[in-house]
Amino acid sequence: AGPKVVSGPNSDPNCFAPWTENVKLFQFQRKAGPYRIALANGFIANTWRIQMIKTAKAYASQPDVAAKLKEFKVVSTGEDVAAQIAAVNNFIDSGYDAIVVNAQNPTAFRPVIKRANDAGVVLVAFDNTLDTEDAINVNVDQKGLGRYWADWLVKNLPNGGKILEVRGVSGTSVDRDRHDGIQEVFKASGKPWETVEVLGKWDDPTAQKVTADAIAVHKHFDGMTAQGGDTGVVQAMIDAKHPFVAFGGETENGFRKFCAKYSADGLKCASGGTGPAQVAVAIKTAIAALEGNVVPQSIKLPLARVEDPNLKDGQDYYSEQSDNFFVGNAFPTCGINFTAQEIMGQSEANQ
Amino acid sequence: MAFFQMEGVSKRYGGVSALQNASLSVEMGRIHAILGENGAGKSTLIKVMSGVVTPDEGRMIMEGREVQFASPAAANRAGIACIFQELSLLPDLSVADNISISNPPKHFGLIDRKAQRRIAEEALARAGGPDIHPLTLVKDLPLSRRQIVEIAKALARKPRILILDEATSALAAADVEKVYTVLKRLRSERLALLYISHRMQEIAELADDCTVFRNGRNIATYRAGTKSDNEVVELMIGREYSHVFPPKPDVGRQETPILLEASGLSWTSRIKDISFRVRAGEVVGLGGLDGQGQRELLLALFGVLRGLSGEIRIEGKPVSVASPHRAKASDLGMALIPEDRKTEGLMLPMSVRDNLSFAALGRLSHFGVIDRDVENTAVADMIRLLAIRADGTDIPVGSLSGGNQQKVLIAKWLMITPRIILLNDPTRGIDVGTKQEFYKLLRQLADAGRAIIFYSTDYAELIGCCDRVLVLYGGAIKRELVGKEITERALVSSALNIGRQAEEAGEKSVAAR
Amino acid sequence: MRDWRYHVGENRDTLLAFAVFLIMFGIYTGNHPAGFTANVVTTAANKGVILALVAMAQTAVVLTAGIDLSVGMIFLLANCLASWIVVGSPGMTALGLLGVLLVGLLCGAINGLVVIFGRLQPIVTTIATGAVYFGLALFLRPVPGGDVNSELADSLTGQLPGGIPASLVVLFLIILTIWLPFRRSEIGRAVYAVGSSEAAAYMSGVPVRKAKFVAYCLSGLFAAMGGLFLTFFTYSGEASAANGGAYTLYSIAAVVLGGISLFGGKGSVIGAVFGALMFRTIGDLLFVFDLEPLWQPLFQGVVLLLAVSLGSLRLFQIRNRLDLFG
Amino acid sequence: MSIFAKSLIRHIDPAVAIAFGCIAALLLFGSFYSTSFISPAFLLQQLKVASFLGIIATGAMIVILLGQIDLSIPWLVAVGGMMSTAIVGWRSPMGEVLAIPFGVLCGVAFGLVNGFAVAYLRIPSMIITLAVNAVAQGLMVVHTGGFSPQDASSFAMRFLATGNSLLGIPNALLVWAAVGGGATFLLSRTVFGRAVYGIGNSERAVYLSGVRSQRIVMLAFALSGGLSAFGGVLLAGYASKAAQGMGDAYLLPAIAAVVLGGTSILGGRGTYLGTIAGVILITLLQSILSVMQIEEAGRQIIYGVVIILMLLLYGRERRVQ
Ligand SMILES: Nc1ncnc2c1ncn2[C@@H]1O[C@H](COP(=O)(O)OP(=O)(O)OP(=O)(O)O)[C@@H](O)[C@H]1O
Ligand SMILES: Nc1ncnc2c1ncn2[C@@H]1O[C@H](COP(=O)(O)OP(=O)(O)OP(=O)(O)O)[C@@H](O)[C@H]1O
Ligand SMILES: [Mg+2]
Ligand SMILES: [Mg+2]
Repeated sequence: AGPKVVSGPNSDPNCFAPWTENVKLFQFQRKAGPYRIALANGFIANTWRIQMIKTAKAYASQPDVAAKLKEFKVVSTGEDVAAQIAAVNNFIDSGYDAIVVNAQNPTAFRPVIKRANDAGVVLVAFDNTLDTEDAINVNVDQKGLGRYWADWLVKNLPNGGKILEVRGVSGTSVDRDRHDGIQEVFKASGKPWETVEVLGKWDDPTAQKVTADAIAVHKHFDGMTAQGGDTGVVQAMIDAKHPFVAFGGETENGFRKFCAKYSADGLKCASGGTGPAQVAVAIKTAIAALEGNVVPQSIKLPLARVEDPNLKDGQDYYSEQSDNFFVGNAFPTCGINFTAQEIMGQSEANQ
Repeated sequence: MAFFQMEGVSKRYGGVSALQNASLSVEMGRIHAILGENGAGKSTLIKVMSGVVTPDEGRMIMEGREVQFASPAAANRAGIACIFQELSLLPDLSVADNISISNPPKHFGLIDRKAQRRIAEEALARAGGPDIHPLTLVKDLPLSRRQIVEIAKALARKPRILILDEATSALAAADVEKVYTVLKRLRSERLALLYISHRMQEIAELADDCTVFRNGRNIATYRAGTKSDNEVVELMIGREYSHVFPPKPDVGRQETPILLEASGLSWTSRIKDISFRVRAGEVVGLGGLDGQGQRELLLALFGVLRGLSGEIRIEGKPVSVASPHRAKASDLGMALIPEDRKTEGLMLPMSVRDNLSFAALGRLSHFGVIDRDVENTAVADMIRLLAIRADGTDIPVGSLSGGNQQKVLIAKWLMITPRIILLNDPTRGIDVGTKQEFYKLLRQLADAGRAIIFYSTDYAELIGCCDRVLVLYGGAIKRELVGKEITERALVSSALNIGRQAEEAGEKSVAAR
Repeated sequence: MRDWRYHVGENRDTLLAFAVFLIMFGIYTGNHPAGFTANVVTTAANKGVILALVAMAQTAVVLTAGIDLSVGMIFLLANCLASWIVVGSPGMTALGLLGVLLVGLLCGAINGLVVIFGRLQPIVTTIATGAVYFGLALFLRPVPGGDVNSELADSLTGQLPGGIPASLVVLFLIILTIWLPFRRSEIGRAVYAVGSSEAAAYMSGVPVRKAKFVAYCLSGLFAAMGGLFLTFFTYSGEASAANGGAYTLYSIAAVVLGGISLFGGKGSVIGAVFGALMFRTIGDLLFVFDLEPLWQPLFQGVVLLLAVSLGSLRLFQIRNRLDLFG
Repeated sequence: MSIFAKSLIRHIDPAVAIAFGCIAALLLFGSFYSTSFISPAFLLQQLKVASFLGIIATGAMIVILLGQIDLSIPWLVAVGGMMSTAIVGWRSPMGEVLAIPFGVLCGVAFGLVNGFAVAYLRIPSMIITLAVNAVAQGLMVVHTGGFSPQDASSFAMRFLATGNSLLGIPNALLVWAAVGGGATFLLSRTVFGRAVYGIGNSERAVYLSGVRSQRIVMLAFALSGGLSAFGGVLLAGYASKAAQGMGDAYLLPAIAAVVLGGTSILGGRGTYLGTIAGVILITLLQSILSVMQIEEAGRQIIYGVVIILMLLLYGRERRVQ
């Protein structure tokens, strides 16, 4: 069956902001609740994903959401995209009403999307979204994020300069999009920019090591940008006694702690990204679609961002907390107001 | 013109000359024995012949044409099949697969299993092992059966020259007889046979021609029977030779204390209610056909077997030997020279020194740290004591000749100064010269108050060395032979469990003749 | 006639893997909300077949007593290449298929040549060649994408009349036409011989090098088939190092679960298939048991740990401690 | 030539000598790209980073000498890092003191499981360590999700991993030197070391020599687990925090480094000096490639090809026969 493409109106334009004006609006066959919703996650073993899953569970157990759900099931299948596709297939065959995915591979779900639409199952992708117009994507503007970082560097280095760009995992679309965004802005600025690219794999120790190597070889950079593992990048700067420079980076708490601490010494940061709470937006979208509400096919998430000198302890970062979690876990326009602290702070003891 | 000839063949391994300008000529329809000390170069010679080793110089002529073999497969095609000293069977494959491993019968390009099985059955029958099922995996067969398979495998290649490098060393007397029959038949089928063995009586029984090797050279070639055993041995070792076995002390040492006492030892179905005592200074032999529980008995004493029932007492104190580690502890003081030195005794790639000191490291170290001076001294002592021929202590033990490896294995255990020595067929593949030294050593150890249990597949050894022999049959002691009672006839008949009457009857009939 | 006992003995580990798989799959489908339906079986078959092919690739090398840590990367390379060339008209698609298989074969051949003529240890050789193959895959697919002939893909991952998963039938045909003849050929036996004891095989005149070479080629070929199936399943190519690494490790697990000795010479590709299916079913059990999401990886780890420990039950039978040391 | 030099030459494995030659060649090659590659700052930075791999590879080497392999390195590294940081905040200052030993002990515990299964249950190491790796991962995921753990490293961890001592020598390098010295001593001078080599050649022979081979195997795996975890502890100090994926990048490089250093993957043969060379080689190669501005695809290809070429140069097995 699949959704009907309708002309509108968008049921909640504040939360479900369409990616562009031309994005199709979907209306699914309205189903009676409560619903069975599944989250098909892939990789699990990092803080972002763990935080995401905990957020999903927390969101699903909020009273107003829980009232609409008969079942909320989470399965993590690991790195292997085939296993994830099989999991989605299984959810479809088991009669789930909606499936939320964080896809291991954006292009691999074509057959599954078709099956889901045929079965009238709502499929919502987030974080690593799907290259499709037939399922709902809750998008982070990855390219826009790259632009945001580069804009910050352009603003701080009006005459151009030598930039260290710490990239993510090669072979992924997220890495490519962010990189393209950065380079586009540099090119457009008309200033002389030299970028040195290294591969930090979104991982602190790796990013730290490659940054240290780059500093040892190139001696000096005028600015830096990193897609992840930013805390490690700053740490490498500190270790090498590299002067603090302008930095465009992600939203790790550790990174923001550094930014706040060394702001006066020249570590001028722009920190942006979207936290794991986007899963909640995805679930919310799925429920809205099941209720027969009109939702855009491609939803744009606002970036959680903050720039120097506006970082505030207890709001933009938590000086007493772990470095590892991602701040920016709230989407007020969607009525999703978790703080990362709430999510990661739920220890067995205080639950 | 001989059927096959080698001339001026030399082969060096690093600094060691395994063969120096050696030559050999082989005739069809004859069994040609090759004799020589350990390390004389016999195995190297036949490895050259069968394409395993390329010689540094020299040439080979077969039926008047010069030949060269790049691989064992090439030698095979030319009609040379070899049974190596180190078995060349594939343990995970079936007997039938092994027998036709290099040129299986085919059927539409695939192996024809039916035909292969037929070939295997035929070859096994010819090799004296018709009872071996062709589908058994080789690793499930005992060593002596594997040896038969090895012979069958060589025969299935329809060779014109068949080489046996100590092919009988693992076989018990009964099996050896079967092999003799096979070899004699092959001779009558006009095969050329090369036969390497350290057992003089085998050579006397089989050989038509003999060639003696010493230090990589062929020293002498003669018709079998034209030289006395002593002359042959002197040729081999290059010095005078007399008295293989040292004299046994007079009986009547019942005074010495009982060191080891076993009562009612049983284990699965392999050992049945075995009881015996060994006094200090005694050499007790284990006899019987191969595979009657002798090996298991030694392993049981040494703490290797699980679920052993019965009691072991040492110096009258009941002990429980849970592991070899416990067995070698100084209050028990046991040592076991295992059967297969390549996998159970030595770590071939490791140095002579590391191997020699391995079992005794506990006492060459303080708090787990090896005292290298003490170690070196101890190693040097042992090398001297057993006259081990090695080019330094740093070379891998695997590069020594078989006999010298065996000496290292024995020395390794002497280093812990054991009180009870268990020997599992220790002279396998050792040359006569070394054997003689070994027998002497054995007696010295006994005289020094050790208790020795000695399993051998060679009856002559049991007769020459032991004060007493326990003959095992089906896992139980069938008979105990003491002193003068230890004769070949007694050993054989009790091994076959024919019983005393038969033996006596036999003796009478001999007397009657 | 006691022959059947030997035949059963020879295939005991394969049969055991089959039995354990059946039990696990029974538990899975028994608890599946949709039950034992054609769709559920097809889904399981599709993802099972992908791993089964990679496990078969691993088996070919393991039988020679080697190990191939590049199978996952050959698999990725085949996937990325297929997402370029297995498209278009039936003729083009066929050529593309052939091309992918040839590239797989070539990768395997390179592994084999380096191991044989370079006399290098397989494990590091394949770590290094794996990096090269991954580089090539990344070169082909810097980001995920591409396409595949969807008719072919749909028919190979779909169902035949009667609800039989097409992928299983293809796997069966591959075993029937490649593995069984190979197993019964002289060179196939040589592979077992080399794995059983390389020195003895050489002494017996077995073509050791040829056997190893063929084993590595076969491995590359099977890995490429796995890559093709991944492409059929995902309609795209992706050079994900994590995925390649995961498949390599899974393939080792599958091989062991399938009763193949890592010391070589013993086991069968068919065992590896059941090992792979069993490994996949361990993952599937998550689906039917309601586990806390964050406990799922632990659950999988523990089940794997238990599964691989099962083999040590045979220790209770060992009476002679020397048998412990194989 | 002095007697010392002569005996040194006799004892140095040619493979190890060529490995060090390759290091020189690599640096020379790097210096064409940028002279910074031979600057003391870069070299010290490399040695510092190499120390983490070096410590992890030490454990891997001991296990490889047994003829086994430890595939649980990735998550045992993570266990070391995460467990040590988790305890830092516990009842301070107790946690600060316990952090390093606790992290290492957790690694030892997992190593003991590996070792017990390999030695006593006779499960092939290749598979049991894979399973233990999966279990360790599972536990760490539960740990992160369930206990909201502290993950900042302690002062001591940071000091060991990033501090410098006299003459500007990184502390991490000194730690590696200590671990390496210990390993060299253990392998060449102790009963344990002899037994490790012995087991790598023939465990049967070792057992029949009255050495408790199974205990040695178990201890070796425990050691490897402990060293992996210690590597994780230092990495956590280096990055000043622990993270789940921190060990992923260490498994294959550790194995490659050990083998590049001339240790036989079949066990029983190899020297620690070789492992040092292998670790430095891998680290340098990775760093030089990382800083060169080429596509990742190209880097991977060069990385693989260079390793093969180096192995061909000296890592070849002796011919059969
Ligand atoms: N692969 C090798 N590497 C180094 N030296 C070797 C090798 N093979 C044999 N040798 C040496 O060559 C010499 C001859 O050995 P060979 O094995 O031919 O002796 P053999 O006469 O067969 O002795 P045995 O009766 O003990 O079997 C010995 O000194 C041995 O140490
Ligand atoms: N100098 C010595 N003289 C006599 N017996 C000794 C001597 N040193 C040790 N032993 C004994 O030899 C036996 C074997 O101990 P050894 O030290 O070789 O074992 P090990 O494998 O090192 O075990 P451990 O871990 O207990 O040290 C021990 O029971 C010990 O009592
Ligand atoms: Mg010989
Ligand atoms: Mg001791």
